[in-house]
Amino acid sequence: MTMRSAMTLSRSIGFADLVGTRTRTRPATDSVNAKIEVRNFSFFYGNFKAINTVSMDVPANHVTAIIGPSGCGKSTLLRAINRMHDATIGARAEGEMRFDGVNVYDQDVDSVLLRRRVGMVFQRPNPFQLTIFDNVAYGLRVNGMRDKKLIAQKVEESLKRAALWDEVKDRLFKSLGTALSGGQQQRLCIARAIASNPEVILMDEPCSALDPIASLKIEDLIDDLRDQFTIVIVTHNMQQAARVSDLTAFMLMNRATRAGELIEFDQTDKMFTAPSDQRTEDYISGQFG
Amino acid sequence: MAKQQHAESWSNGKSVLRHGDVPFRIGTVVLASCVVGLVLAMGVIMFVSSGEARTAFGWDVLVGQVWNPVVTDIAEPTFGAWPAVRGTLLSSLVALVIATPLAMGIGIFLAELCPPALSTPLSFLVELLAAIPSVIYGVWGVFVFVPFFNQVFSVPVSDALGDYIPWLAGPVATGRGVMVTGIIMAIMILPTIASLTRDVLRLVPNTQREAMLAIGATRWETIWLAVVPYSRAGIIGAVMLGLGRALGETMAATLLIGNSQRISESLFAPATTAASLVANELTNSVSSLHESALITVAFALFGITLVLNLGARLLIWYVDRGMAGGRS
Amino acid sequence: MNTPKNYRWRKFVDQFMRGSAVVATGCAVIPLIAIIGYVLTLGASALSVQFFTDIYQPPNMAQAATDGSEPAFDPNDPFAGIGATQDGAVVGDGSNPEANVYAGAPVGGVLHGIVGTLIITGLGLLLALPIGIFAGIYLSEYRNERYATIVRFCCDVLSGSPSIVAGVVIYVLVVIQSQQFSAFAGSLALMILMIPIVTRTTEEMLKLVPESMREAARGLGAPTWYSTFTVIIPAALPGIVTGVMLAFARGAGETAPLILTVLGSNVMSTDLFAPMASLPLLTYRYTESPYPGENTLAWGAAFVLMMLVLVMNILVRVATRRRAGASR
Amino acid sequence: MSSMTISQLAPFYGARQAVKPVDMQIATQEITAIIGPSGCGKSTVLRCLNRMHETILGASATGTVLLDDEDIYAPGIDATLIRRRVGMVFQQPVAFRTRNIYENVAAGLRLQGMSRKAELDQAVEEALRSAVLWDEVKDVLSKPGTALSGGQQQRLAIARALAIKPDVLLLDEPCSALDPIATANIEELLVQLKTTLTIVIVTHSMQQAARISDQTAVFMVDTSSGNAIGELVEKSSTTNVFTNPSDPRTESYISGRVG
Repeated sequence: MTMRSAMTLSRSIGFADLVGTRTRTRPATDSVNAKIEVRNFSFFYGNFKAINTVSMDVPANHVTAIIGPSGCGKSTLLRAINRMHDATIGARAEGEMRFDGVNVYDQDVDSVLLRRRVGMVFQRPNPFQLTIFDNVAYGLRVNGMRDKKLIAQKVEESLKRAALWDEVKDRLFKSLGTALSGGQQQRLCIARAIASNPEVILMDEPCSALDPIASLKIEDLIDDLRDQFTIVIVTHNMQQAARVSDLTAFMLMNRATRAGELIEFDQTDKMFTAPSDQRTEDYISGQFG
Repeated sequence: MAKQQHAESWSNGKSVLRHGDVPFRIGTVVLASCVVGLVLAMGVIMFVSSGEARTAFGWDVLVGQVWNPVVTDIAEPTFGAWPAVRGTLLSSLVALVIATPLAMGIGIFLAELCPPALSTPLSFLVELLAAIPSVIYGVWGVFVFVPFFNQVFSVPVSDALGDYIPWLAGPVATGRGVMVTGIIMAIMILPTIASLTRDVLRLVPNTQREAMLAIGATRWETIWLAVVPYSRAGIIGAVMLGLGRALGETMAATLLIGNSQRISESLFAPATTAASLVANELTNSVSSLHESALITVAFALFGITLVLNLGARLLIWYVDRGMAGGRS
Repeated sequence: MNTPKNYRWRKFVDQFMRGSAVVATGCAVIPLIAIIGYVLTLGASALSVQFFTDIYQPPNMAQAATDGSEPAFDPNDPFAGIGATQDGAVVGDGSNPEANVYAGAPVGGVLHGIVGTLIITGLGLLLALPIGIFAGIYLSEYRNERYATIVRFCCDVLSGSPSIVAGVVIYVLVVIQSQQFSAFAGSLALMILMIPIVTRTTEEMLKLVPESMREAARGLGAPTWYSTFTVIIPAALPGIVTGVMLAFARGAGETAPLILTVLGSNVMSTDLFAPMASLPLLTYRYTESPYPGENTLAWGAAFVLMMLVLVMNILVRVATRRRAGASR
Repeated sequence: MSSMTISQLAPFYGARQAVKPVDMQIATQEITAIIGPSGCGKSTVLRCLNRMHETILGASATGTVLLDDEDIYAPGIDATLIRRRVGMVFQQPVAFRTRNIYENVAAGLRLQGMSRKAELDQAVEEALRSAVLWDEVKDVLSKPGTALSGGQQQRLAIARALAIKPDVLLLDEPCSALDPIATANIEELLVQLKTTLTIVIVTHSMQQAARISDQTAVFMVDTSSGNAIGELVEKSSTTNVFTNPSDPRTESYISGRVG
């Protein structure tokens, strides 16, 4: 079934049916601290403005989804949070990206240390060509952990949380991370990201390279992780956003300037049932994108 | 508060790991600079050491006709390397004339005509030809090729045509000379040109071939009128790199060209090349002027190959860029 | 179907030229097979246990051993019997024509050459590795910097310039300064020739490591130097080892720079600061020698060199193919 | 101008059959459109009609394709001559990079042995006029073909194909790389050309097929056997196909439910 027919269907039978039995009810309330505050944030590649003055508050210990058609700047925004663009020539930011109240683009903020607190999971699983164990232990070692026992304990813990332990426990030191299947690789990358206990996990379309069953496992995993971590996920799959997130941000490329803009940011169930912006409704009902 | 602590910890990382990037960068840049320094040092060293001969003779070191290192009663030592320069140019020319069409044929065959199952092993074989040390070509040339070539080509040809065409004149004698050296050099530079040609032909987008086929061109017309013109800059670059290799080739020339300072018109007569002159005489040089003259010859060789390399790289770079533009 | 008027001719050209491309490829394969064939058959017949375990004795010494006469060469003189002795005399220059009688079969072997080649090339590679690998890392990890273009070009200049030039530079810089031909000088010359190979393979292999791995490491808060050593280099290691092996093979076959730096020796020497024997030098000297026995040894030495190159290249081929297959 | 009769045509890639045997008539003075979702083999079938298919490594085809009454797959038939009679225009506009506009059009003529300047000039102008490009390029004939815009390059490719006076013109999604205005130009041109030429066009745009074609063939992907194989499900007049499709799969494709 195509996206369009699914969505048209959902409007007639309601949000709960769309997201299935996995409906969550955990509204983000104002009482929750904002972990990341985006304030009038713009992002440039050379002279090209990729994101135009986005402002939003990402609450701690919730899952925030960013959706939108391709080219709308959602991945750029996500990667701006932990300054992954630093290595890109000509990339620069304007406005503020506050993490725990500190603007991460301040001069004295060290991007390397920032990334140790803000983990990231990428679109394509990218395990290192190291053993499974070394893959997960990598972040720990980067953080200066040398105690072998502690590392082993942390690796086991992370693999268990990433629901991968049972599948790999017999070959932790024998198999390379790259020898696993795609879905396993992505869970390995999640285990690697959570091992060093970051505060925020950014996920850039983590399921787009996976089959439906592997995707479902990742979604379950996100569900389990939401209590300990602040998760921001970019996805092009609206059902996925609806299923896993507490809040949803919808971005769109401005046709005139070709810069991405934030159209609407609200609680997920509201976004999918009663969006306040016509463009959001059009997108969600599949009329463009 | 916890928030505040975090904020402070950002600017002072505790981990030792943190501070490795600056030394890492410095280390790689310094060692990479060794490569640049090496090239500069080579240039400077040869420039300085060739000074004596350059001030004594000027350009005559390269174009003077007489090379006489020994002091005799009747003559001062004179250093004019023209016989060697001429031998280098002639033998490289012979090599290029033979190798270019052959190498293009091989490149075309490997890139356009050959079934892929055969292409990989054949390419490997051709590249193997490039890996064989030049001294082995020399050995083979001396013991196998020269006697064979004398018998089936040099002697009959010089007997038949030598009286009419001076550069095919006999006597063939030992058989060592410009012609055999050129042929062996052709075999040596063949793989260089062929594999680069294959590479640039493979970069030609398939749309160009299909467009030519679709207006009723034969397979060869497609290759010759659409594919080869598209990558001509790259092919010229490949030939230039091959020429660079031929000009600087030392061992095959030393063993095969006969090492004679006399200028003879015949391609079958012994001659000498710049590289073999240096290899033969530098360790036995009789005076500092002699040494300096030989270094000048080497310096000229270095300069020429540098220019050829620069030109070839520019051409191949131009092709790569052009392809990228064409593909998008 | 009616055939257009010029079609028969076009068809002929098509088939003729395609045939020519096949023939051209054959022309490249024939000398390759001839060279490998001759070296393997003639070389193999020169092999014996003695060939690998003994050092060579010049004909006069062999004669002296049998009839007790005074040997023409001093057995303790390392320059004995090689091309250039102190007084400029050359082997087989007619001073002892009867020696030919005793030189039908080779006496001894090339152990000194094998040992020398391993030492000179090994040391050269050791010297080239740090510069080559770090320059390669620089070119790959800071590939967009303008300075990288300069380094890359200098690398091309080094790999394109004639090997004799490296010999000349080291001759001027080391041999003249120290008044001594030495294995160490040879290693320095080979270093110059091996650096570009190691650098470019390292660069290419590091570039093959997907950008996503660098991103992953960056995303975990790893500084560049740490991720380079813990993730990028381990992933590229097999390829880098390949490059190192090829550099060794190339260095082991180089002759011209060694003529100017190592000179060669007829005795077993492991002194780095003295002339040393080496396989390509022995091949060269014995090829020029008038004694059939020495010629046979030349084939044998060529055989060993050829095997080294073949084995290295095939090993590299197998290794890279398996890797390409595994990553797919 | 020639008609084509396709019977039991089955293209293969190596051992894999790409499309189930096709039977189809292509009439003169009409535009025949081939539509279908991606992967249904529509381009493959088109490329079989001038034997371009077999230029892909390992590709082959069985069955017969009659050009008028001659089987182009009969033994002894030269593919080069077939391609001279059945011209082709590709998805990506292709200009020969090393030739100017004039020589791009003249390329095919020169192959045929035409070398007299006056004759060539006239044929090139005629071809460029038929491709409605003459007015735009007549002053810049010595500029490289690649200097033209995408739409102009595509018309240049059509001019090049027309120059050698083919009987049939095949077009493989000729507008997919073009903007709407350039697309409209090409469509208009095709409608003009059909009076003197048999035209077969593969397109992924149903609207385009509906706008310009007289006959429409609908291809579908059949995955029931486990691996995907293309299949001709319907061939009829365009009006029929779009208003009264006989096959349910055609109907669902056209109403946008598949693909």
